[in-house]
Amino acid sequence: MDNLRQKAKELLESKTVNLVIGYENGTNGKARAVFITDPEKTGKLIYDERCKQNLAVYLNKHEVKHYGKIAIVAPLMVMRSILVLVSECQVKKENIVALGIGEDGSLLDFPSLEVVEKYVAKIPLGNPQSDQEILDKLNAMTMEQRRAFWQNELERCFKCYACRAACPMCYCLRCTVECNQPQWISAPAHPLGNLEWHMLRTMHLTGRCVSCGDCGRACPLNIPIHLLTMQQAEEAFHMFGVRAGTSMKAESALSTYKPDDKENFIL
Amino acid sequence: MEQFEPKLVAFVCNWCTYAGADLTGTSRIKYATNVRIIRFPCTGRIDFMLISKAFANGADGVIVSGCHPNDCHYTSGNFHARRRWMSFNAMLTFMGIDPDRIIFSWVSAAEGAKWADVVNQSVEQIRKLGPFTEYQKLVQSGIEEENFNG
Amino acid sequence: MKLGIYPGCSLTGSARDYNESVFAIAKACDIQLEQVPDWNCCGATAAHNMNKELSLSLPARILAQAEKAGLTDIVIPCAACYSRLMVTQHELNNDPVLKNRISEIIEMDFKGTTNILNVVQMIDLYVSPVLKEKIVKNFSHKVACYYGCLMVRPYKVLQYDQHEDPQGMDNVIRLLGGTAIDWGYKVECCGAGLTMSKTEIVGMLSGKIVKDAARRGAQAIVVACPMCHSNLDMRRPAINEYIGEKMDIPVIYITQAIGLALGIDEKTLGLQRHFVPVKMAEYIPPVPESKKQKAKEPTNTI
Amino acid sequence: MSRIGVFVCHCGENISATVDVAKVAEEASKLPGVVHSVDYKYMCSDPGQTLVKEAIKEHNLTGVVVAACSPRMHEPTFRKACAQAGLNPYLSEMANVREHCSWVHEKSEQTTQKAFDVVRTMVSKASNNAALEPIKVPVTKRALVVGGGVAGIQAALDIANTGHKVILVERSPSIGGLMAQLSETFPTLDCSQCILTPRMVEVAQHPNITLYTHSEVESVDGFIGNFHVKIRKKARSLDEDLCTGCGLCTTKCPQKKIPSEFEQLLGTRPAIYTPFPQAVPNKPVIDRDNCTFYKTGKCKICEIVCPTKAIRFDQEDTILEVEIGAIVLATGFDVKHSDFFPEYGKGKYKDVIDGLQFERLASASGPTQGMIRRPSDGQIPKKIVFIACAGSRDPAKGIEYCSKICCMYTAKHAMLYKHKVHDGEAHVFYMDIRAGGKMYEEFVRRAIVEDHVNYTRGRVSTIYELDGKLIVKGADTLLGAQSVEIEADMVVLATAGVASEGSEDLAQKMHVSYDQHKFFAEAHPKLKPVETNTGGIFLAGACQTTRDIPDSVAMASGAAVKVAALFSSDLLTREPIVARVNRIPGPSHSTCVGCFLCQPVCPYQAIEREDIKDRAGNIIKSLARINEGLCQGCGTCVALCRSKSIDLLGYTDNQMHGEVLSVLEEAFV
Repeated sequence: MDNLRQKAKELLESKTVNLVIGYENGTNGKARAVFITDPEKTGKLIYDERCKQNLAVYLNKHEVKHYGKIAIVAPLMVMRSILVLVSECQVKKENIVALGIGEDGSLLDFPSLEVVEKYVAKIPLGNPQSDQEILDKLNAMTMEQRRAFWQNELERCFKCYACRAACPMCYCLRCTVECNQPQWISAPAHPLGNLEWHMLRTMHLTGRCVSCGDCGRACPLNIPIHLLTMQQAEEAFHMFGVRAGTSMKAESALSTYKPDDKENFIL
Repeated sequence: MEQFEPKLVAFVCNWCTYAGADLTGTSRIKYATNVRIIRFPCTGRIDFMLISKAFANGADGVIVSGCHPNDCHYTSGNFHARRRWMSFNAMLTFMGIDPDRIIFSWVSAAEGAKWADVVNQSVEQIRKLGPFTEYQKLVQSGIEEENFNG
Repeated sequence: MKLGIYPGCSLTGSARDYNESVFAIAKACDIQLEQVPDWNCCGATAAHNMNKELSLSLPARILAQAEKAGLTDIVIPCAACYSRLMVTQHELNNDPVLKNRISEIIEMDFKGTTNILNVVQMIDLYVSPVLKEKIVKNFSHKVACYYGCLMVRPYKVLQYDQHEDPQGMDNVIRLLGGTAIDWGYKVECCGAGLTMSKTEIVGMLSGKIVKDAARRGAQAIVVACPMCHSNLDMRRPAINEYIGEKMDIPVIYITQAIGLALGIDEKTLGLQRHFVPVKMAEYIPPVPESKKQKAKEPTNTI
Repeated sequence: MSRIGVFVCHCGENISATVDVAKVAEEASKLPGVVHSVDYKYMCSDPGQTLVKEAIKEHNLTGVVVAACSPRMHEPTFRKACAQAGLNPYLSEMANVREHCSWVHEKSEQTTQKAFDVVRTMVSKASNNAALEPIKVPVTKRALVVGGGVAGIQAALDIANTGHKVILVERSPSIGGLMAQLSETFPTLDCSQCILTPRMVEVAQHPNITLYTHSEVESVDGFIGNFHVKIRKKARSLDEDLCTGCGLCTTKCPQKKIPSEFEQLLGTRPAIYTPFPQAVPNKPVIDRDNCTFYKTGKCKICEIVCPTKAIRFDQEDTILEVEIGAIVLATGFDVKHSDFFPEYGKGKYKDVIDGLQFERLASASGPTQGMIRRPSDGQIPKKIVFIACAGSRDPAKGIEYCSKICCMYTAKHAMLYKHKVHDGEAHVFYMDIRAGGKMYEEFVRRAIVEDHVNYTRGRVSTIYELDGKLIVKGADTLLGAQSVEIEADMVVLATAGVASEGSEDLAQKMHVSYDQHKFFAEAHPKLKPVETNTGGIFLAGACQTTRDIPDSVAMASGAAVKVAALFSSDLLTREPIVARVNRIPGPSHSTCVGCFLCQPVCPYQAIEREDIKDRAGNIIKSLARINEGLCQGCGTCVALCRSKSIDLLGYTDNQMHGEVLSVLEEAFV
């Protein structure tokens, strides 16, 4: 942790970056995001198992971009999110310094994002184990059971869009739900509107989700919506061999194709 | 008991399946009346939300059809569409929505007879599955809840 | 290895020798053959000219019985039965409406998933792979393999072998160490169902077949269809009358040929049941001409 | 509120026989936005179009829906009519109630209901339509002709003679195609090579024609007026500029026994060869698979004997990139060979040959100098059986169509044989004699009456060999299907003509449609026989279906005129069906967030980056922008865009969404 603070301090002092995004102690024993511009305040930075939020969500914010070069505390999920954002031209790679956090919590030195790419390439990727276990259970169910499960879960959604706000990949200026010419998504939070919204979100994140699970954590009603995008992340990998957040090149699963993609349901 | 007559909407591309369906006509091959065709320039143009819109508005089944792989008038629209369908199918399966409600097919401009087969088989398949009440229930409860018709 | 078997009426009547030889070689190759329970007539020759629904219902019921009994693969030695069951499964699988209708008629659920094999397909899959180690005596004879019409036609449905020049039995004969000749009447009609009503036509049609085989020096005609067999064997007097000469070339089943090579005795194979006595001299093919001789031959180019 | 006019066509009785057209028109008049609704016997006729034009003026229509045939048939007709009445043509729509309704259903209430549903859906689309202006793009005035047979030669010469540049690509080492292999031509019996070779020379010498033989089209990008084509020039192993065509190398080559493709494997050629003496260009090519040097690393005799030192063993394929405005496909056809027919011996009988092989036997320049000799032993056959429709008109062989040329060439073959072997016997088995054409029927009669060719109507079931003879077993259906057996010395199969090898591949490169037999598909079977569905690509000759020489030549000239018409103006008008990225006032400028995931999706590289700058010149935002000259309007980017920032003119989100809602609106089935 001292290394992290020291490194952040150096970066700010040398004016290599103008802002450091990291975690600090919040209220009720929780960790929260902190934005530091003053080198003297880098002592606030912490990193422990409470630090789960995907900080990459801030990178695309107008208020943050305004600072130019930024350092960000980056555990694996944040690293992958950064790579997705760079591949989608949302952040400039030269503006980002990743303060990498290894799997053991130690600080990793990443002189550039290319090194991050190499680091990510070495790590076996997938969904968090606890979530994958639930996914496996759901996948073992019958179609009717799964429908009942999701109907029951999604019924509670009241469309606060916290899931959208928490997701680093949901950065559109105007989300499809806000289109009313035509009205793609039924506006009210009734079963159909909810289903349509979550279908839309899931499809839009197919091949782009890095399985950080922040959408699920953000849900005030604890609907496990992160399972939807995580399942699609696995499907995309099995079907197309692509995992999001492994490269800065634009090769998102649904923007590319292989002539010999294998399907078995087309007549 | 009267036989259930399902409603099907077909999203087809202009160059292959639409022309193939024209050929079915010119060849005077008869098929079930249950399908309404909507013409798209290419399967690549077909937004997955249109499929869900069709269900939300009362379709019991949807046929999506375009050029065979490698035969796309626009080179690769059908390849992109295929990935989109693969993902959409996977998602529907995971959400417990029967993907058998959607029939995907490749029908070329020369396959008039295949188009008739695809339609007849699809109608039969959807007839067996019955009305798409699972989906239509959602719509109903929505209308009751909000008295909203989107 | 367990397979279902649908014998049909011939194999329990006029073609008992065929039945016996099928079971004999199956036993020798550790294939268990289990009869489709409560089977009925397949409707061959008559039904499809009289009533389409009946002609589909009869085979559909047999297949449904096989499905119910859990027999995923069934072998059908009689070519006529094989043809009817294949055609039925093909037609019903391609017409869901008709499938429902037939299911109603037979009052059974018909899925149409059975893997139907003719006897040569069964041999290819389960006998040929073990033949080499089991042959005790080479089948050293020169024979003409006769396929007739029903084993290879309609090609669209059966998709089996090259329908104009099939090779299935020829290959088996070669495996047994025998010689299969190239001849002109492999897939010609033998007269089939006319055997009872118009014997003289059978005499002519089958006569041409027998004549060509004999003229080319075949020592036997090898068949895989009870109808072909009875026409070529039982109707020999009519054939002789047509040719104007007494022909003594025997007609044997492919299963009998295998049985002989496996050293099974003639009685078990039912050979004594034939009308034309089965007597074949040994035939050793001449040594292929040397390369030198070949070069002297006129070549393709002029 | 839109003011839409609905016009329901009877199409004679084609629609009205199964659809209650009056009811459809009446129901349509009640739809919101519809101010005028009528039915009429023939909408596409002049009075029918006048009906539309007058209604536009009288009712001040803002949209037109014509319920008739497929838009692929008459959309241009009604768009033009609208334009003439002062209504933007893209405000008209067609409801397909013929091909998709009246022709595929029986007369019933459901059929009428379906017709009405289709009309309602198109009314909904039309009410969402916007006026569009056609797009103008420049034209590159250079044509590409693919295939150097008689059709390709004719097309190239005709285009070149209008003053435009032509590139002619041929995959074999010489132009000439199948016609160069023929002995004599029906119905005049003049020598094929004598009439063709002057044309071949003309091609080689024409200042407007660039000839690439031993070359193939590698890839095609772009669109009408602006194709970008890559041509693979296969290595000839020869410097063509140095080679004088003296032919010394071909006489000294130690490999002499290679079956000649030109002679249909009946003759031989060396490893360095020109396919035939009159080849154009008259420059040899090394067949690397059979060349001693390429196989063993030793020989190089050709290099040693070449007086101009033109041999290049290390030559590699080169890729040429050219800009092209229009393409003529003239890739011709192939014939099936005797090995396609198991019932006729599957190629194992040497004396069962195909028609093209017979042409070589009958050709004075062929392997037998025009003597009819059988391939097995070189004897002169005394009895030949010709089998017409070998493979053709045979659904069991997967070839349902009539190959069209075989009746004629079979008569020619029989005649040539009788002229050369006076005591010979010629038998022809035929299904029907199809001799439609100028002097064609007379020609066949001549074969029967004057040359005593025996014609038997019936098919041949099998051929087998017995004692050195070929036993041909057939039936004579005019004698009550009596069986016929002929002991022949040789059998000639008039085998089916099939699409040229690789045509599926080429069609995919060109993005043109092809039929189930892999022949290229014309845009309309009657009215657009030389056009394809892809703008700027035309068809000539037998690549569309088998056809004879005069038909091929006529079609080639037709295609050439189409090309010349395209090249007659500098700008080309294109349908404005293109995608567009929305623009809104600053600070956002567009709902596009510039993720550029749409970029790799576009098959035409039409999606560009536009940087929005502030007054100081700093980039404040990067947006996607569609190059309308490149966009072809597939709409794949539209469906991919998550923020719905791209829309496709003519197929907008609003239109498609409206159609889906409308189609499911009311009573159904």
